[in-house]
Amino acid sequence: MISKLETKKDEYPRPVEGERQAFMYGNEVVVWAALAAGAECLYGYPITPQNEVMHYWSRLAPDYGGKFLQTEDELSAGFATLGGIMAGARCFSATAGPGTILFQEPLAMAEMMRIPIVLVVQQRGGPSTATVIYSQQEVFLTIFGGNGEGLRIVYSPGSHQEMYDYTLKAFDVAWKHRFPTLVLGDGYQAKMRERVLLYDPAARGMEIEPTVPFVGLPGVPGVDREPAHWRNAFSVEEELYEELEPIINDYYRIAPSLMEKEEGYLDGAELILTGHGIVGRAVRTAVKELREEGFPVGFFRPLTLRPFPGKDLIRILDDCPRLLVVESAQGQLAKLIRISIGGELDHRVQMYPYFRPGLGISAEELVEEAKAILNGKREQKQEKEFSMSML
Amino acid sequence: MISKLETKKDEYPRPVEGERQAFMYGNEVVVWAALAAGAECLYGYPITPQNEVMHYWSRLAPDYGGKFLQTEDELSAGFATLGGIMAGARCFSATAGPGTILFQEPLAMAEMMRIPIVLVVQQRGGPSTATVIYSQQEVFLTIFGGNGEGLRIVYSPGSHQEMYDYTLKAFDVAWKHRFPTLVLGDGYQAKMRERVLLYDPAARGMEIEPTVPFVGLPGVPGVDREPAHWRNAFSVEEELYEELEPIINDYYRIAPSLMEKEEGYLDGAELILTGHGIVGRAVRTAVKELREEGFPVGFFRPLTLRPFPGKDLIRILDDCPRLLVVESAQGQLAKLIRISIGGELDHRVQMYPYFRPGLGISAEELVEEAKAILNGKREQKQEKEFSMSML
Amino acid sequence: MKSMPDSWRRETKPHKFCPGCGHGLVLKALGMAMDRLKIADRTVFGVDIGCSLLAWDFFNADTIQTHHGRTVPVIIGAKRARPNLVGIAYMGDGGGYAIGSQHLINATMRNDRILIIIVNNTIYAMTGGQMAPTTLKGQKTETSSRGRDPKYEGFPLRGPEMVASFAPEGAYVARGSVSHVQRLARYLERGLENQLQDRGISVVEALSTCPTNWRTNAEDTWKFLEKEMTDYYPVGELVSPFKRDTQKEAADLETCH
Amino acid sequence: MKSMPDSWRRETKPHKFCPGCGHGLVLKALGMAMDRLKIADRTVFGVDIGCSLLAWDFFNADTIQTHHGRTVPVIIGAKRARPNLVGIAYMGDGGGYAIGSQHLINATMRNDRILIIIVNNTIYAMTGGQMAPTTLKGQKTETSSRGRDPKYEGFPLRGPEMVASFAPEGAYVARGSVSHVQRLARYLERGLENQLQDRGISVVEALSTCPTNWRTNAEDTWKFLEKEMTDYYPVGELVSPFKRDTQKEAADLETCH
Amino acid sequence: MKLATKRIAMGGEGGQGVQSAADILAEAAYEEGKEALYIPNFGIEQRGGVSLAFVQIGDEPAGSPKFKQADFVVALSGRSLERLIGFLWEDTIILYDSAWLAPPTVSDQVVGWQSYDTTAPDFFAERGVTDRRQKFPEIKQKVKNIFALPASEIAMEKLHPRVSNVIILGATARLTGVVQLESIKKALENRLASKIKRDPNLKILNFNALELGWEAGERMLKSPAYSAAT
Amino acid sequence: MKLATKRIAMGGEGGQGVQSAADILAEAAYEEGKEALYIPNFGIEQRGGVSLAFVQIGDEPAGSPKFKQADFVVALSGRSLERLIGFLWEDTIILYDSAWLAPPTVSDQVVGWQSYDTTAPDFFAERGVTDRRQKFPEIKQKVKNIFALPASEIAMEKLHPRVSNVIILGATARLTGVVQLESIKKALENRLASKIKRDPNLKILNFNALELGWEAGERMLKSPAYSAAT
Amino acid sequence: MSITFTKNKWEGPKGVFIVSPDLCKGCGLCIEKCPSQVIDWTKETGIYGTPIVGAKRIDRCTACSICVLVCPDAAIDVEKNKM
Amino acid sequence: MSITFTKNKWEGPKGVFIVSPDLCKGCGLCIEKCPSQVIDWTKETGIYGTPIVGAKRIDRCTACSICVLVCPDAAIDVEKNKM
Ligand SMILES: Cc1ncc(C[n+]2csc(CCOP(=O)(O)OP(=O)(O)O)c2C)c(N)n1
Ligand SMILES: Cc1ncc(C[n+]2csc(CCOP(=O)(O)OP(=O)(O)O)c2C)c(N)n1
Ligand code: SF4
Ligand code: SF4
Ligand code: SF4
Ligand code: SF4
Ligand code: SF4
Ligand code: SF4
Ligand SMILES: [Mg+2]
Ligand SMILES: [Mg+2]
Repeated sequence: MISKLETKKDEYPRPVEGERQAFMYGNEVVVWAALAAGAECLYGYPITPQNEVMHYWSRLAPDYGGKFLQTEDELSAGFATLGGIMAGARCFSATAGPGTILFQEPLAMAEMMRIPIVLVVQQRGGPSTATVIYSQQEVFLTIFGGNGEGLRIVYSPGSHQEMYDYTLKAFDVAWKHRFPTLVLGDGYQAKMRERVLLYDPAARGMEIEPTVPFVGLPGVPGVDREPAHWRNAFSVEEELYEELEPIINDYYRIAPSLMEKEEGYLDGAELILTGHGIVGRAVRTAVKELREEGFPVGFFRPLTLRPFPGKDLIRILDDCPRLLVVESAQGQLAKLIRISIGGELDHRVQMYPYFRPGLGISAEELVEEAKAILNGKREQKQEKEFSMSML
Repeated sequence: MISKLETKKDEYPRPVEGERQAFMYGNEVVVWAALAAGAECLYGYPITPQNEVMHYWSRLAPDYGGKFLQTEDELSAGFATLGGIMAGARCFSATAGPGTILFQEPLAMAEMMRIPIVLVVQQRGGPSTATVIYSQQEVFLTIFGGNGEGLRIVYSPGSHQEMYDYTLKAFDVAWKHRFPTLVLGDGYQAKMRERVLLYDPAARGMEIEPTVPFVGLPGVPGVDREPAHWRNAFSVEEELYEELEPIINDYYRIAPSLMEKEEGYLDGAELILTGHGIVGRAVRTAVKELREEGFPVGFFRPLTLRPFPGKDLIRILDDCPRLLVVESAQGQLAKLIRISIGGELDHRVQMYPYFRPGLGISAEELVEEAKAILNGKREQKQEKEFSMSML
Repeated sequence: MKSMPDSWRRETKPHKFCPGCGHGLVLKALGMAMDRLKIADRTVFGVDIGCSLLAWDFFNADTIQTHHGRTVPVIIGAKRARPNLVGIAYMGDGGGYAIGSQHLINATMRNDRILIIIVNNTIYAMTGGQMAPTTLKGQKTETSSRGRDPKYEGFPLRGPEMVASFAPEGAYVARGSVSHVQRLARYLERGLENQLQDRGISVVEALSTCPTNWRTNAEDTWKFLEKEMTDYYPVGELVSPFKRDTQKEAADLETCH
Repeated sequence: MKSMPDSWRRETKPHKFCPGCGHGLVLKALGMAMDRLKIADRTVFGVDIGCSLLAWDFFNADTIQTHHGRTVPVIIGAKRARPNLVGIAYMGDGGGYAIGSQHLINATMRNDRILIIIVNNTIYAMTGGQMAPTTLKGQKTETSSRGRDPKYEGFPLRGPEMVASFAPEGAYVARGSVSHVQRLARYLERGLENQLQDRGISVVEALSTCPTNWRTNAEDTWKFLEKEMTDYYPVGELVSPFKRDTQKEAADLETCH
Repeated sequence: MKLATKRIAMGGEGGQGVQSAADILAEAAYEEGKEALYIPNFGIEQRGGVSLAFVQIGDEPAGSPKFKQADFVVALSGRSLERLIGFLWEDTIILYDSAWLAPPTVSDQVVGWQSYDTTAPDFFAERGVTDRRQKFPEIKQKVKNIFALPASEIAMEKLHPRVSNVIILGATARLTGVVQLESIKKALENRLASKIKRDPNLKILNFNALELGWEAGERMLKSPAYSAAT
Repeated sequence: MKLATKRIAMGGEGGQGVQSAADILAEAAYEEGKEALYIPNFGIEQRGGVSLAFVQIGDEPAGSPKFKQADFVVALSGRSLERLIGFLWEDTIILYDSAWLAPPTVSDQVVGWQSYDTTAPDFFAERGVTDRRQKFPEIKQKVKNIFALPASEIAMEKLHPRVSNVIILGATARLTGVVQLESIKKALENRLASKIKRDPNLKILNFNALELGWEAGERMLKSPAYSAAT
Repeated sequence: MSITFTKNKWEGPKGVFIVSPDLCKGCGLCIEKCPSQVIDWTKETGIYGTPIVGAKRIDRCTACSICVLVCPDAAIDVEKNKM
Repeated sequence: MSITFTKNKWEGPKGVFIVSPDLCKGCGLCIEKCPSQVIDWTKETGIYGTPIVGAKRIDRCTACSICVLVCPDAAIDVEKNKM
């Protein structure tokens, strides 16, 4: 019989002591956040632009009792991660592009069985192999990619600091609520280097939900306790429905507490700019710049893409029915927005697309675009383009 | 040098001569439709409830010059299908559930390279293994499952006749427009038996776009012609964007010509019922029944889920702002609808959910539900549930 | 002799396999091995999709029912996270040699300390009898209605032989059969011991029966297993890190059926 | 001797591989074989993701750049649809032995009439130098920074040996090296001939160099290839349906480098 | 709800031939030019457990393959009737094999039940009539009528144990009134064509069973055995 | 558009050390308490082709990692300058290595270009000064200034061919005015720490290169070589 | 363990042959494997509604327990008589 | 084929050694493999801006063509003198 869980020993040093300023690459930030959150195993398969998550982890983690395995593909990586989690270890993985596709199979299993997997996705260009660089084209895949209802939590950070904060948080949220939790970065965030403040969550009084094993529990099964019998297959419709309903209800019960967003400069705004992730940052910078120049614009930046903070956006659009949606994809964020607001408003919303699938977007170009809209240079054609992309 | 394409020989009989009434299983209908469309190869991997597509094909197809290969998994099935198509053969496959997930990798490649793959998806319960029976939970997966923009055409038939018609059409549309084309059935449609009229498309004057090889073209490459060099990987963002933009434009250019829907009993309707696939059929029956009883209801049944015939729905909702969305999923059709209508209307729409993930839905229960709504018994709670599912 | 191993969970019996299904016998052999080693309390038993999923509540042991072909990585993930667990990955020949073969190959290469059990019934049973990598030459299935033709579909795969060809030091590879339950139990026990001793991977194929998809009566079921299958798939240990105890083996042979 | 085979597309040269990259030499050998057999006009050349993708416009032959690990099924799909085509699936050791190993195994079992070329550079080159199934014991990579440890990561996989262990009749299996370009060309030619004669599958591994990720100069590049790699991965034909022509072979050995 | 389309739910133990009976019934209706829809209830297991089948026959295509209320519930075993209780309403007519099999109850938190195409291979042991009859499950719903037919016993005594499902089929066809005897004979012959070729007696055997059932149905219609029970 | 944040785009051939130069510049600024962001442009190939790097330095975090207009464009090769032409605007200052390499043009419909972390392993052939200088690409955009610095030649003659990128780095640092010489020395030392341990001369060599570049920058600031060209 | 299964017993010279109708699915595998042709079908049906087996010729039973081993459903027990 | 590459030539007793600066990436593999130490670096740079090779000791060249074979970029040609 197993007397106790062989989790990380206390003799290992804490990965982050107190607080520490650093100038880091994004993939490195992910690794430090995972270590600070007490992550124990990374099972993964290389893919650009997340490779360095594996490089740093495989180098650093052993010093903190962490384990690493490079598997034969993403299916193996994902399912091994589920196995490790069910054994009671805090495991996570990272992937991108075609790897994110293959990860949908284990994510679907996690959704059904409430396995708290944390996955970092560093988006690259798509569809297919496309580019190894950057895009925001994995939004729908990350949220709805499985053969189910997208019962996942998806964070979209926009800076290294948020990458650290939300990766830490992802582990907490995943284990607290038992839904797959994804941190959606991109190739820019992965490969760029900027300031970040690392901190020990404990030193800040943050508690991270402890792990609990699904299998290998203490006691002799069938004698001291019931055996743990976990499954994801059901025979009849009603059986599945009964299994699924409470999961869905749980998800929507906790959803309001999970939604996060940032908004600003809304007072008197005549145009709202919105974007998520690294683009959200360009949006914020552009709005600041525009306000300084006296243009009446505000911004809305969703930090959770799932659940989507749509109620807040509805409130904003109630006052200001003009929205510029900015993304490095062909309207994936726009679709999330339309899902939230569809039929909920008693007036039309003029929506302007700034869709650049696979292309980076700078604050400068947004300043220009916003000015063009405010100056009435972007009406018919743009709106039509927007609606088209929504079919 | 290859003197000519080794396509199907003329000595084979036509699979369907003229017209033929039959009482058939859905999976059998798929096979006859594929044969009638001149399909040459099925490479696939077994999964319930589409297994019989492979059984019937592997038995029937050789008589009509067709080829069959059972591969080692869905990845292999999908990529072999792409290989066959690029060699100039009319190939297709069929899958379901977790298989639909794995098919996303080849579908993503097809999207980027404009490979006209036809895939029949017989939905089963999800997420994960779930049930082998039935659901409508693969809608988002089928449309947006790749690491891209969902540049696909998705039909959702509701009877064996439509299954035949749209499977035939799928081959035509796929080769005409070079986008992955999916026929979204379900376990009920796959396994049930009902009347169908098979016909030879040629006898009806229907032309099916001929196949064209991507590789193995006539002539010596580098001497008589340029070699065909096909790729899906690009190095810089701008290169990808340049590649992608015309594809996206093509898609939205042809989209209006592809959208299909059925609607009925709209005159004076005070409540619109909507559902797709097999559920759309229950919706239609229920509406007919209700009208016979004098209740003012109409229905809208999308036949293409992608592109979605949203403009029609907007027109309908302009007159009647109450919508009951019926589906064997937790709001996947509802989300498609909200994507279409979001911000496009100048009034609110009262939306009522009838979401039964993984459960069959009968006309009877819809009659009752519609009556309850019309009698004012379904307000607050229901609408809240709907909005919740849209986050 | 006990009819039901202690590690079987009586509450869930009769089990969910068809009448005459060999899965019951493989699991009996496994139960015997677990009983002997007294490891049910630290076992993680993983079952694949395929008829093996029907064993999701079979044992008095913690069990994870996984996805088709993915039981090997799940169990590896658990075992590497908590090496004191005993990891068993139980699957069909489709799960092991087709959709999950990359995991089998790479787990073997890495010498992962788990026991992989592959139930060879020459067929995809759960999905209704399609061809498997193990379907015999000329054998008719739902997707080889004219009989498996080596020209187009190749010759049946001998999995353990393939695994043995590159099995690393410490690995244990064997093929047993449900027509010799005790010998199969011995192989499984050795595979588990190998894991307990942290030597290497263990891969045991079990020749099994599927009267439902073979459409055989009891007599023909035994005949197909013991004649056709065993002719092509020889039973025995292929790679073993254990010293051979010939006396014990002889004794085995006597009691084995 | 021609420096550039006729089947190379001059318009796309210099090619996109790094200085000193062995891919150029494998493709030179392949070009020589294609020239000799005059098949460039009916070849479908499939390249994997991995540095092999850089060959997407390499030849005067129709080419499909596929996905990571999926070149084998793509080429099989094309070949089965149009058997007169000559199908070549070109990939790295990651694509061949890790993410695509299920395809390799099952294609071999089915004896699909294609030529599979696996470039063994002991590393995941394109993604920046991670461990591959072929990484040598103790070899340092980005994901085995302390050197590959057989206890946790297993021993390097000898792919052709594994394939040979169950290669069906008519199959051709060999391992060549870019340090013997002509011999490698001969193996590739035989692999193609085997396909032309509709005998069976051909699998040729090519030991190759990656100075960029090995971080070696020219001298050490050759040394690592010819000493370390070749010690563990013996070069030669493992399975061949051809009658051995010993005279020709002796002649080969003389001219081969 | 009363519909023009007749909704028939049939259940039995895997191997009792419920699926073929239902399928033949639907095919017969189709042959008559009616709109028919048959769908099996299938689960993960290949065999074992309860097997359910759903048939709808009418002049219009059915609205959905499954339904909530059955006009006819046909049960070949006790366990299957338990699974069909949810389909009962005040207009339901129940027909059951009064020579039930009486299996002990199986724990139902199992991966499920049921089984598609579960007709046992011919080679399995013939199914006999049990000594222990299961008591009729408790029905809390008002129904229109309940008819008993000891099909298994009749089959065993007069014909062959394998054709008890055909006897039930005959009775069902008559009771529901959805098809003619001739059509169902044709459908049956269609389905058994290859087997009949090998053994022409099969046809006679099955036709006899059908007729026996049909006549029993006739008698039931004339003298309802039970009136609506609570 | 004029921004408070300085936007620097650097380019060179893979292996010229553009990425390390850019990274060190950003790190130096960070060490001074500034907000700095460095991002490489990376493609599918490991080596070969053009290598681009983007740095932004200011008091506020950068709005996005890449930008449309550069305040400084630093080019170590002709091909890379061609790739940077899109970043020019009227306020751009160009600094280039006037001892260019002059590679013949490669067909650009290739899978791309570029390369992350492309510093060639030490073991490759040392890069020399070419005999054939590529002509300056045609610039159709008004820019603020263009400075030439024969960094490769200076490196070759006075120090070591490997450090030409450090000379350019020194000049860039001075010209942009975003960091102090001391900070950049510290960042450089940081980065080379392990190598310097093995060979302490490396530190002197690199510091000398840095200073040479810094001084050259100083001189440029005093006597602009060109005024805004069209 | 509180779970018990019903038992049908046949007492023979060498031992007691026991079949549980709760477990026997009537596959017939044991019939084929009994070296002494002891086992045969009975009139009783088991859990699957199929006929189950019994020791028709118990006198011949050697209590070798092969039947115990080959039953996939653990439906047979053989208690050897103490000698 | 209209595509030509620039050529640097060295004429020796046994043959002509030709390197194309358009192709040579300066990997040095040929230098190591020449059995007669004929090849060495030149001052010229090639397509990658790296030094390219030349036949420093052309007199020793046996025109064996090993260098032709081992160059991954097909940058070397050796024309054997007719004898
Ligand atoms: C990704 C995926 N593809 C296909 C299936 C369908 N499927 C379920 S079981 C099975 C085959 C089972 O055969 P085998 O592994 O030999 O097990 P057996 O049932 O014969 O014991 C298949 C193809 C699935 N569940 N998931
Ligand atoms: C599904 C998927 N996973 C991961 C990757 C990332 N990836 C691209 S190439 C490669 C490894 C290449 O190694 P190998 O096959 O050995 O080829 P090499 O570059 O060494 O020639 C990986 C992991 C991908 N493109 N797709
Ligand atoms: S289908 Fe075959 S393998 Fe599956 S439970 Fe039945 S007999 Fe066993
Ligand atoms: S990284 Fe290695 S394998 Fe890839 S092109 Fe460069 S040298 Fe060749
Ligand atoms: S114990 Fe042996 S002899 Fe007795 S019934 Fe069982 S198998 Fe037959
Ligand atoms: S082997 Fe077991 S289940 Fe089968 S008939 Fe005999 S006792 Fe019954
Ligand atoms: S031909 Fe032979 S001797 Fe001459 S340079 Fe080349 S390798 Fe050296
Ligand atoms: S081998 Fe070729 S590319 Fe390398 S240095 Fe020699 S000539 Fe140049
Ligand atoms: Mg099997
Ligand atoms: Mg490699």
